[in-house]
Amino acid sequence: MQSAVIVFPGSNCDRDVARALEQASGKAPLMVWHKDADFPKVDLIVLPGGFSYGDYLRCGAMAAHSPAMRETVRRAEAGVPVLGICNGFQILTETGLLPGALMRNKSLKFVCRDVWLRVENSQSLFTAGYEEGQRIRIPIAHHDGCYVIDEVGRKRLEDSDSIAFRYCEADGSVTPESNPNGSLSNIAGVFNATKSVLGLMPHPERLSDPALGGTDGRAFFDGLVGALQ
Amino acid sequence: MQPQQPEITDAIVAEHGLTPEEFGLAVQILGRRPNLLELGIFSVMWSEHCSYKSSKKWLKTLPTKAPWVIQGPGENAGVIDIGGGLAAIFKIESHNHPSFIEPYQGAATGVGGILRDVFTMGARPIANLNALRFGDPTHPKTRHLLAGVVAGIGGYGNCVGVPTVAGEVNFHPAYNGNILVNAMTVGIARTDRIFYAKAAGVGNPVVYVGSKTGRDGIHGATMASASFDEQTEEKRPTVQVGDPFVEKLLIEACLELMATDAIEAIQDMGAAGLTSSSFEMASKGGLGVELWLDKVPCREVGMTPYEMMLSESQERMLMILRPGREDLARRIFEKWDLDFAVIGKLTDTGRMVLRFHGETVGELPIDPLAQASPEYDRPWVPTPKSKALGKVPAVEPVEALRRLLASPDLCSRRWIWEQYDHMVMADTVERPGGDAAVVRVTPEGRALAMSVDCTPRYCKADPVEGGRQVVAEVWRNLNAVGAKPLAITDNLNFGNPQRPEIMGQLVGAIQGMGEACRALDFPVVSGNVSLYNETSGQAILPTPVVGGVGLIDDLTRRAAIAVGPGETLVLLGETRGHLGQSLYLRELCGREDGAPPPVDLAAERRNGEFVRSAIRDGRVSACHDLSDGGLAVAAAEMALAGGTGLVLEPVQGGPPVHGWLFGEDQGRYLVATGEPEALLEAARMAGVPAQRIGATGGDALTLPGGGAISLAELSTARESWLPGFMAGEVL
Amino acid sequence: MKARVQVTLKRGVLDTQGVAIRNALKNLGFDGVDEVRAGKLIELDLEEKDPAAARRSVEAMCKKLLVNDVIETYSIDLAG
Amino acid sequence: MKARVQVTLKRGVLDTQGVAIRNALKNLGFDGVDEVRAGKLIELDLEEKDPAAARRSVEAMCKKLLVNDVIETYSIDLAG
Ligand SMILES: Nc1ncnc2c1ncn2[C@@H]1O[C@H](COP(=O)(O)OP(=O)(O)O)[C@@H](O)[C@H]1O
Ligand SMILES: [Mg+2]
Repeated sequence: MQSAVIVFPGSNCDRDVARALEQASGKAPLMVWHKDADFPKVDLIVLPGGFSYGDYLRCGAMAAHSPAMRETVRRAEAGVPVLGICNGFQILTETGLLPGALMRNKSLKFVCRDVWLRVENSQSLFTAGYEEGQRIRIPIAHHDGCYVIDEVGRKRLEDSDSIAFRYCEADGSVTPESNPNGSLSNIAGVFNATKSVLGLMPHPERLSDPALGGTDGRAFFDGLVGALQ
Repeated sequence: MQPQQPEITDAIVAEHGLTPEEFGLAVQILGRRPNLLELGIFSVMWSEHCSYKSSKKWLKTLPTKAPWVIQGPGENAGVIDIGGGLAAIFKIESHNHPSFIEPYQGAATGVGGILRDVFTMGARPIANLNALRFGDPTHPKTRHLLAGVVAGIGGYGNCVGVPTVAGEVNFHPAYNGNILVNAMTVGIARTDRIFYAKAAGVGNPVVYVGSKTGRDGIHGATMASASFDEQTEEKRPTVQVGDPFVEKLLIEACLELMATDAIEAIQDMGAAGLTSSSFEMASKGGLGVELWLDKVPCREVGMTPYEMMLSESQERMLMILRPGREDLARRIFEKWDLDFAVIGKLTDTGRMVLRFHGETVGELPIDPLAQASPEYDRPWVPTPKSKALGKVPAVEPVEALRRLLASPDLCSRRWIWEQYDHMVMADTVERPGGDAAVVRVTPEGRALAMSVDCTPRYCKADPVEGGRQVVAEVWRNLNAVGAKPLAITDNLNFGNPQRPEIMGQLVGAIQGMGEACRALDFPVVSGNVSLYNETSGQAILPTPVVGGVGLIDDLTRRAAIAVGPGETLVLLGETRGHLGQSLYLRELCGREDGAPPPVDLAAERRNGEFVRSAIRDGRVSACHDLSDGGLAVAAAEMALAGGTGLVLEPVQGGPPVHGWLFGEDQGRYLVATGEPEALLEAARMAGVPAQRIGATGGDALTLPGGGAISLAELSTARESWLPGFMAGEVL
Repeated sequence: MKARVQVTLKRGVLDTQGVAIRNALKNLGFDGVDEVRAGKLIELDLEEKDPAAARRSVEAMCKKLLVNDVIETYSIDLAG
Repeated sequence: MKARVQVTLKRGVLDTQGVAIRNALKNLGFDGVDEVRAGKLIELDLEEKDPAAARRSVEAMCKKLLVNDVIETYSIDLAG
């Protein structure tokens, strides 16, 4: 399984996610510079977390127009799987590959801590490592993770099972208290209609190693690699 | 088009913070009166901030050597060998005055500045720490300052993608008009790829990279050395604005260039920007420099040589390249969309020649400014010994503990560290909340432990004892996670050194720190001095902050503070029940008196080495050093971290219960173990006082002479204060 | 010529920042503030001299980059 | 009545956001943009009916909360 990680100026989780991908696939991802529009054919394109272009104007807005992203959109439309984590998720909504938008956290503060997620749909490349309804502990670290979408859009997401993860309590119940950023109906990650594109705010690559205090993120990458091989 | 030079009046000299004597020295060095540009250069180079003129004499007394020290004080940061061909490079720096004036930008640029000190030496930064001091929570400015400083540290560190893993925060009225923001960065480099600031190679190009130069922070360096007064408002326009996005690009571009052989020397442009960086590099290499100021990338039109030389615009570096490497370097910086300009060349004249559109606008000898700067042996008086501590009332233990855990200095800092990305880089093994943060540096499980500490109330009561204690507490925090303490960086925050009693605090603290460093083999490899921390004659508490780094060579052999059920609690170290200057005394009796707890450095070393070996041998399942609040607070923190209750049994003999539970005797650790006999026996052999004092289990905390309190209740007490205090602060 | 783009949130999109500002103003004793909306201001110096052409290109900039029409609307003022 | 506060950075203060937007516009092929300045827009609905009084209270809000006068300046427009 050959993956590529797009590196934008200001990306800062590119090395982290590359390590997790290599750990799972045994193969180091290509690191693709944002100005490079003709990178080799790959099985998976990953948009890492960070502050692309400083997150100025709107998180992900400028990255969405980089040459590497224009090419990524083209390939995604042709069915190549694309994963966006944190800033990568913001970039995906800015390109329109995913619906909705990510706004400033309700607390107006940056928040970095572990949260519980409920796996809402395990029938995808990206969630193959999990059971539906499973609870996983994954860290978040963002200032703009409040997911918003209009009523029509939300209905469409629900009807097409395109909600991947929801923030929840340790017991799996989805409550306002367990919502760390004010996201609409606790949405933490969404798919496109065909489930070939996933964006999520939490960082599975940050809990993929016992030494870091958890491995719930490991199954994410193992499942993904397994599904792609 | 040389800007016409005003006549240098006494008023202008005074405005540049030079005394008549210093100005006389400047005239003597030049053999003539300086023009405005040259005067500005003298003023920043000889500011306290750049010249250490009041502290030099005493800093020289600190131990700076050990077999593992690669570079001590004097470079951009200290460098130590951590084995496996790797070096840890670290330093701490203050940004106190700017943060009081503009908390967000002041703190943010403080973080940016210390990051540059570390990556300029070839290290990739792997962790940030911060030590913060604010005024009384009831002071009208405190909330706003705290909110701004924390947002600024997070806003910068989170964006550059370096985890902020540890720090400390205190509140005290002495900081009402002068907060302290000290930022520390730790980086990792290969021992054979370390870069220094020593210029070499006459004719080599002097290269400017990074952001453009604006009018930011002109005279920031002199401002950072002048105490506040009512006029501070007018100094406001000098506040610099940081761009963490550009800093991130600068880190990547510099590290990319450092992988080649292009760089001869490199230095960040910190306080006094282009002036200090160019003078220091030339001085270290015993060379001269010619700068072509019209080549400096400027953000605004019509900037004068004076402004360019004194600007403190952020995210800029100065490099000396080897011959023929310009194009290679230019390509890398242009790839990262950063400015790159050759702005001068090295000469053999030992002089700084400043040219602007072909004209010489200033010329100064380098060494006299960089090295022969004034050095003062300021008069000082020792701090009088505190009076003996009177009787201390006994408060009901559980109630006392609840109130202590809910007090500003002891309550949880979660509200702060959750605004910092403390996990980016995916190597944070021990997150904020323990004794020391632990960050992995190799896949094989070699890791660094780091902690930053100071107990200003001890230093105020007895600077020498307080100085010993600061170093000892850092050493303790590192041992407590199983790390071998290697070296420290220190940030000496004091008031006006021209007052003998303040100078006495500085001298005393340095003496105590030096003694502890020697006794513990814990040398100082870098540091920073911040003086004149006063408002209208009101000095801060003497605050010598120390940041320490230790090595864990095997991550499977470390300890954390979280306890599990079914363990025995053993207290290591001697407990006399010392309540002088304790938080118990301050928070529950409203008193700040008595002497601070004495530090027995021999016992400190013995106990610390014992704990470390016990952790290595796997005899200890959890460990916490005892500091503020004593035994009861440490036990509560361990119980809360592990979500497991514990019982502290009554002890026969020994001090009264409140002294036993809340005394702040030094050199102590509370450990949990599954094999108490073996541990006690080993302690006996090592000559370390050790006693079985309780056991873990259940979901409540039980104190001798007191009742029990549920963890839930304790947790609420500890977690509520800070969020409650900060509620409603919008940025 | 100069163009000023004012970007505000669409009606119906929750403006957390605006709400927080309003509450803060209340806490400071400023009553009588019914609603606060927080937006962005972007000022551009353009080489273009012709107002119609300038407006066209700023419109294009808004659509392509400056504004996210999922949540935002905008207005453009031109000044000589 | 309604008040609109436009908050911009003081001259000479580095506008990190403006610079980034300008570069992004360039990369998108929008040349002829000499400078971009990013600021904040704050719209307030006030109960106050008297313009002079409204302006006074908005001025006070700016000084107390809305504007960081270390690095920012502001202008106020009132609309019925
Ligand atoms: N400003 C801060 N930023 C990040 N972490 C902090 C900060 N202040 C305190 N902490 C963390 O809170 C914990 C308690 O701090 P402190 O009381 O200084 O510990 P100790 O008493 O062991 O020195 C430590 O883990 C420290 O790293
Ligand atoms: Mg400690």
